[in-house]
Amino acid sequence: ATGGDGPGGTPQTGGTVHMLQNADFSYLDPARGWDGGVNAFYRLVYRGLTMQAAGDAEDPNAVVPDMAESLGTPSEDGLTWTYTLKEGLKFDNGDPITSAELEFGISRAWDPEIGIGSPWLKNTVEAPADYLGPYQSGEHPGIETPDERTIVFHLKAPFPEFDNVVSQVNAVPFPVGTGAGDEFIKDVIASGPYTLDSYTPGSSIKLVRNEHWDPDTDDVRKAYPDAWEFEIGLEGATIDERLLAGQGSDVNAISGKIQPATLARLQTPELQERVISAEAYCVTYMGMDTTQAPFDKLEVRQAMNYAVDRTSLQTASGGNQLALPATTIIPDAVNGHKDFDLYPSEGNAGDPEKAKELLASVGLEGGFSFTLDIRSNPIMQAQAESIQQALAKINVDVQLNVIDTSTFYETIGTPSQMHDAAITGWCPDWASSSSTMVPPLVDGRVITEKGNTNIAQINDPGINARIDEIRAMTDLEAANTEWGEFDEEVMALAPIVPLLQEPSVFLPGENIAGYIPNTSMTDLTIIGLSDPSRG
Amino acid sequence: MTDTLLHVRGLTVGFPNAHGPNEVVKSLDFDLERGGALGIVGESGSGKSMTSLAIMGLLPKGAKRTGSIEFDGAELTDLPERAMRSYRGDRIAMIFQDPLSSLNPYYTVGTQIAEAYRSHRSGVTRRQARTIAIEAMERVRIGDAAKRVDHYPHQFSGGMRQRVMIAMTLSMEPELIIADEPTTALDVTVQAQILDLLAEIRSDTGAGLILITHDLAVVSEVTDHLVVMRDGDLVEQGPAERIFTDPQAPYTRMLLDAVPRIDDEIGLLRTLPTTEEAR
Amino acid sequence: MTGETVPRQTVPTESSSAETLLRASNLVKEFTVSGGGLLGRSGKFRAVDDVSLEVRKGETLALVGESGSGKSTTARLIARLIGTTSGTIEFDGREVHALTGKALHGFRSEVQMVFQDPYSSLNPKHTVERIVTAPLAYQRRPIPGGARAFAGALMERVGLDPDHATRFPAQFSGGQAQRIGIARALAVSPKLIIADEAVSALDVSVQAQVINLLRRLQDEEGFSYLFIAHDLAVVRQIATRVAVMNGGRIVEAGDRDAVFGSPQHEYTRKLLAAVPRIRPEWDAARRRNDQARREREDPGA
Amino acid sequence: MIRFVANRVLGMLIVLFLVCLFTFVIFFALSPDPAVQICGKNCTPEAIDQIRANLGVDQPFWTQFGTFLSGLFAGRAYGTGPNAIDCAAPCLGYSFQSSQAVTDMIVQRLPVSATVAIGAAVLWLLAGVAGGLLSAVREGRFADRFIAGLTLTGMSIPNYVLALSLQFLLVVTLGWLPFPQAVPFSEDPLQWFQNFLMPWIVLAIGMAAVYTRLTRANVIETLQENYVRTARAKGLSPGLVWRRHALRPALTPIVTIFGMDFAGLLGGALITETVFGLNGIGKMAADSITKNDQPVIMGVTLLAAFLVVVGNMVVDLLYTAIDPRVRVGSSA
Amino acid sequence: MTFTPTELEVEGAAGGEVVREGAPVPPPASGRRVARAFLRDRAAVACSVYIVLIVLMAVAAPLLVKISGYGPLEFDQDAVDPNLGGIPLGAAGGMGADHWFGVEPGNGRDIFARIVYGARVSMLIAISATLLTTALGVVFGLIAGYFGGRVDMVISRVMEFLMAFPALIFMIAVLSALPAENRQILLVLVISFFGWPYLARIVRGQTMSLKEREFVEAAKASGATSAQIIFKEILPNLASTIIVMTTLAVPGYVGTEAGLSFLGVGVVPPTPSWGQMIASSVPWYAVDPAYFLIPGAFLFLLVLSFTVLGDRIRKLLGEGTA
Ligand SMILES: Nc1ncnc2c1ncn2[C@@H]1O[C@H](COP(=O)(O)OP(=O)(O)OP(=O)(O)O)[C@@H](O)[C@H]1O
Ligand SMILES: Nc1ncnc2c1ncn2[C@@H]1O[C@H](COP(=O)(O)OP(=O)(O)OP(=O)(O)O)[C@@H](O)[C@H]1O
Ligand SMILES: [Mg+2]
Ligand SMILES: [Mg+2]
Repeated sequence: ATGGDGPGGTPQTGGTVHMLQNADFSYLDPARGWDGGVNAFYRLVYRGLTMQAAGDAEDPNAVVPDMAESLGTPSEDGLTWTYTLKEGLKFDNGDPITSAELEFGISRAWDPEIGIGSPWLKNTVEAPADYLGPYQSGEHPGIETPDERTIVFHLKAPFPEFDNVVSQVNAVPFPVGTGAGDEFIKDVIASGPYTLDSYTPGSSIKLVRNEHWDPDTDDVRKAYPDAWEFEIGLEGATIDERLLAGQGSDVNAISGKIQPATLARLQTPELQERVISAEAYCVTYMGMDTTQAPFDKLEVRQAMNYAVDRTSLQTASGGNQLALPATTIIPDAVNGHKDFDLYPSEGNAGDPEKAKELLASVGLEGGFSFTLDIRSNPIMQAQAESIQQALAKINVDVQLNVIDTSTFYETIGTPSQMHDAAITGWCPDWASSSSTMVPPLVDGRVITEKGNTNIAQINDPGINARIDEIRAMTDLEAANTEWGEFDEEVMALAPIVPLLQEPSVFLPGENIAGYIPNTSMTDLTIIGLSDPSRG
Repeated sequence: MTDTLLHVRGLTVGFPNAHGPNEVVKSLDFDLERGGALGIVGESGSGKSMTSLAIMGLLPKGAKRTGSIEFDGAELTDLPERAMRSYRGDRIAMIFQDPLSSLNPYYTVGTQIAEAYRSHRSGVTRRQARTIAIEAMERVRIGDAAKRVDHYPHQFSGGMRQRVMIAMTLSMEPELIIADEPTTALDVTVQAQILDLLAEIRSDTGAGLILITHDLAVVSEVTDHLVVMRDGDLVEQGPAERIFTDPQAPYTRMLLDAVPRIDDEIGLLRTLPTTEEAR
Repeated sequence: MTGETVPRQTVPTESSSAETLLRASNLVKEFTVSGGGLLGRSGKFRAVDDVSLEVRKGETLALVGESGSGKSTTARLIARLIGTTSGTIEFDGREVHALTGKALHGFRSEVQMVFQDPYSSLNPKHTVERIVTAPLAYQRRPIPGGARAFAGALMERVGLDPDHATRFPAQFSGGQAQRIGIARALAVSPKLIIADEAVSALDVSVQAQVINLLRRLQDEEGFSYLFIAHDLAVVRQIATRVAVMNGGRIVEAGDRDAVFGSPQHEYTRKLLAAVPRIRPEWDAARRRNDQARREREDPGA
Repeated sequence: MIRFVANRVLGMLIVLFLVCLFTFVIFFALSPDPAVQICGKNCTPEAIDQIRANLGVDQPFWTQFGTFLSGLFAGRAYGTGPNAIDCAAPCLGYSFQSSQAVTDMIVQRLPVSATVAIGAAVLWLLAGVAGGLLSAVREGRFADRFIAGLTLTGMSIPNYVLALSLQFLLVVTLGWLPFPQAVPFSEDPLQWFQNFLMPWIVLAIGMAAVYTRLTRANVIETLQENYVRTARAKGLSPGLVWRRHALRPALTPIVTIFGMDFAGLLGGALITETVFGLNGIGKMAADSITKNDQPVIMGVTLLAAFLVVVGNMVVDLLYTAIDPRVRVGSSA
Repeated sequence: MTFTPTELEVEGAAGGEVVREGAPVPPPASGRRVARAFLRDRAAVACSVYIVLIVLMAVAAPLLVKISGYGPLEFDQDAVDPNLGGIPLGAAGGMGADHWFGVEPGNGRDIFARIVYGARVSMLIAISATLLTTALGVVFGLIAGYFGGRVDMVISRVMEFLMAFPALIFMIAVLSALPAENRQILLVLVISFFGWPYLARIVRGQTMSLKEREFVEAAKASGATSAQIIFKEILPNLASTIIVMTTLAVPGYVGTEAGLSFLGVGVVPPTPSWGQMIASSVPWYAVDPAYFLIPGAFLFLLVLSFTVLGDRIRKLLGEGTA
């Protein structure tokens, strides 16, 4: 990430920051929502035991204490993790936050209809199979609260990265007994620096200061502006136009990444000064169903890796500012990344000759045809069309199957419905390690009928064993190095074709300061205005 | 009473187009005495309606009228539209063939009857106009006029609609009534009533009448003077009795021979080789 | 050019011994009139109420009455264009009121119709040739001598130029168009022609031509007419016998002269009284003058 | 009259019922499993089954349809137990993607759609009738032919092409209008007006063209009616002839189609709202389609059909009031 | 998008069920005279020429593309600038001798080739949909109008119901939920499914008045069956209506296809269609207006041409009274 204070100088206290966005947040309830956009929003209003470090920190991927006095203390066997809460923590109505509220809030993750967000709590904390959350089953049997400030988690199995689990957005406190049904979908009970002023779904959210948040208890959040306004439902092009024009309150506006078309218009020095780009935390790849011909043959998969023209993919995705060729599964920005390219080509433009050779070696010199599932999204369609063009050179005919965005993941996550291959992306659940980057894509034991993430359906005993081995390592630094090695080992089997890392370009308003955007999650809590009186 | 009410000379109506003047009424001359009844007969398309519309100054778009039409000493063809308007409805009234399409479906018959009166006489209140409409309806013997004055045209039968049309002309006591095929769409019994009614009104008010029809029997009963037209030409004109007893033009004779009689003469009807035979 | 003057001729009084061609007994037709919409109660309206009539071979039965009295409905019942509610129809000794489908074709070639509006009764998109051969085509009968020749012959019979066989109805005048309608009726050599107001829409001179044509054809070929009209003067010219309808019923029927000379029913009298007429003394005077003129112009005659 | 109204209402209810049934059948067949949506990422098949049972989506079709219908009138709850979600009548469904009752979503966006629809309707009605009258009066002359050209053009521009062109021209190139920004009227009337101006124009142009032609044709035809001639024969002034005898009959049919067009537009101008980023029902529908949020699509479909059907009925009733011929009791 | 296939439909709507009576059906205008009048009409000729050109272009697409040198799916990396989001190099969207109409940003596909191939899709879909709609509309309209009563009641209800439906929303919803295979056939089916009532209503009205004409009765009296009456007697009289309605329907369907593709539920990529091209140009219209203007202009002109043509044909046939 680009460090520093951002283009507008030093953030000052006061004013209102505007966020222009297309889609509404998935849920205001952190037990339900779990994606980059809403995670950044939750950070403004909710606090957990730990959290990802500030955007301007040395290592922004690191996990640091939030409401806890320090990171968790594991027991000898790694099965019990204990945290101690800071003093003076309060909800937005002034009620104190104790371990009971935290336990209650965390236990909501087990409710089958509410706890649909991050699965990590459920995956790691011990609970009977019939425990269905606080509303149906009462107190959580796997979490203890010996006193008001201490909370103890009993795990199913040792999990060295448990600090990451309690940094997940669904590990936040709520007043005991609240939040059944759809209560929190439109309401917020804040523990962070801001609380909800008004919410019009699909159109706007206004946040104001939570008077009961004590900055002294919070080492990360700066909370410069007095208020936040999220304008929702704007078209991408409109957002860009407004940011370019910077009229009125738009000088105080930020937004997600800009559209490729806008790039060409950022060429004036004034605009160049405002432009910030952020590294990719995700990989865009093509997964091939390794259980079916022809992708059951290693040579064919390798041929695919050789044949794709990553330069053309790059241009189709918006050029070199918005896309970089990917040859590894782990993106550069994620801890554990190792640089390698097992299937090199001149200028990343693909090596059709090599690919043809490989195909010929398995008797497929005449080519073949396969169906590629893609999402109905212009960029993804452009990428698919590029692959189509590149593979045509080796006589491979690609049929595109465009699937509606809403059903896309459901379809490709259902092995019986997915076609021969699919283009999709993957991001780590936390960037501080690659433990959540590679395994979900290649672990043969996570293949399920529905919600499958291993779309290549590769089930290799060697790979499975390696995953268990690295996960058990308690030295997280060493583990990350191993994940990098693991990445290369996996790519030798070529279950997927890494295509691109897609960094983003952002154009904050002129008066924005402290803005360090990030493609995984932008830290909103350190943003402010350089001149709060403007706009 | 030799006072001429209407004096038409050289009346020509044409629809000029690329091929020429296309005259449908050609240099027509006739007179109507005050209180007299003139019949204009002729086949379909012979220009009867155009003649009547020319007198009213209501020719359709694109029509060109020349010649002279003198009404009560005033030359109508020279009159500006505004002045002509004061004649229409007030001094010259017209009754059209198809009473349903000639009445506006959106307004009650009362409104439409009183409309002419209200527009020609200033300061008439709604109530007065209504009374006048009721009186007019009573005069054409529409029963329960006080109630039916508020009905709409479609609620009346064909004969009654025609009575409404007549009532419409009555309120102004016009000096000339032009009736263009007023009974063509009606049954004989109803036709007889309407013709009686017209005769009665004429004797009451002394209005002149131009009755346009293709039915010779009808004109023979109603009018005292006859104009026979064919293809826009005046074939023959004169007192009714003369034309019926001693028609001069062969066309008139043929026409008279072609009329089926109810009283007399059964046999092949005489026909002229008409233009159509020549086609 | 004064045109042809046909000597007046007296139509022989019909012989009551003539054979019956058509006999309709106790015909009833009820129409369902809906009150409109889904909730509307539907009622029954009797358009034809117990009508019995017969048409003899070679004679013309005229059906008169005011508008809406059920004349057309009766005609359509007899022509089997609509089904009867009750009653029987016997044609040439056969019961025909229950025939359907193909079985009806035989009847269709013996009974034909001529309609009121010449233009409306001819399909504007069909040529004369197609129109007049349509009955044969629809009944899947061969066209003797080919369509062109057959149509030409028919057209000649009704006094049309056979060269105009490829023209469309709109290219003919009203009287000519009506002749096409008659030609079509003749195509199948019917025994009975039902003429529903066949001359009502025509100008007097044209009307006269058509009446003359109908009479000539009857004289030449001997078929029967059921002649529907509301114009009593026309009826008197063409009818052998007359039936007067009112309100769906036949109120009076009999020989023409009987009905016109001494009407029995009050409605018939009212109807007759209402007919406008040219004074007979004027007609008489005109005939005298006419005679005189003719003698003047052509002393030899 | 009462019979007529009752008949009309009954007919309308039948059509509405059919619309409901048809929509429900289609969406029943096409709909992705709401349980899967609720269950979210990392869901287990057991959890899905439990949610399905909770929502009643495992019930047979007719049961679900019954629940849906009763939800329309009496409201319903999604799920059981502490997490049950209440959907008050008239419940058009619940969007599990937006976590909102469809009815609420519609009600929230109705003001925007109504503003768009009303503004456009006023514009096209005024322009259409004025253009049509002018054309009719100047029949065959330059003005008429000029307007005819305009209307053909207006009818032929696909409205997204028009919308984009206008935006490109007026906003990007000329900068006469600012970028649309959601502001309520009370806050900044000028910006509010500028926001809606382009959508109004875009929606109005095609319609105005149709109305111009319709008005022109009706006026010309009415002027040829015999009763207009009668009116003139009565010696009425041209103003009176026009006002009473020409305009009223000529414009009455326009009322009928106007009612339906307006009702249709109220259900959302899909493309226009999307292009201009107006948060109305149309945009909501378009977004829901992209997200495959079937309950919302179904709700909007029903609403739009309801508006059209009701609009149709209102127009019919209105027609009986303006046109005496169709007044009940007469068989016109 | 206002969903107005033609304007006749609206005029039909105005009269509601009322069939204008007494309006005589004009006698058949002689074909030669109509043709001559048509040729004198400069606007009509210009429109026909444009339509013929587009049709030729669609038919000759492979040939044209061979001449221009780039296929519709071919990427040309050299024509775009990877440093600026893939904007075409050169002025006016990269127009020049190489790429006559410029290239698409991002992938450098030749716009000329895509326009040419897009014409194929647009015309194919619009014409197929028109044919299907016409067939359905005519048959159902004839049946409803001729038989009346219960049959009419059922068909009319179905039509009313289909017309009450917010067709656009529904089409999109259905199309987006259906699989992408055979998308063009689906498009035609879906468009026709909602389109036929508009024609059927007019055909029904005219049939109702035509069947009152005496020639129908005459045919019946001559032994014609219902089918013969419908198809031999009544149908020929609907010819001009159908011709006019059809020419006016084509632009509606061209627009509908483009609209659906614009909304992303039309043709499947990489197949080009004008609507799809316009949709993908939306984010670029400020930087690369040519990308939007070219398909926009082609589409607008095609729709305009058909509309004007339909209008003129209607006038000719309508005024063609002898
Ligand atoms: N607007 C017009 N343009 C051109 N010619 C017209 C127009 N109106 C009428 N004509 C022609 O003028 C001639 C005379 O028409 P007119 O209506 O006066 O006949 P008519 O004697 O009243 O016939 P009918 O008995 O059928 O009413 C007809 O040949 C008709 O075709
Ligand atoms: N299909 C029908 N449905 C309902 N009523 C009908 C139908 N056909 C005819 N009628 C009614 O039956 C009655 C008789 O009609 P018909 O046509 O036989 O009369 P008509 O004597 O031929 O009259 P006109 O002289 O006007 O032709 C009329 O009141 C008419 O309204
Ligand atoms: Mg006339
Ligand atoms: Mg009749």
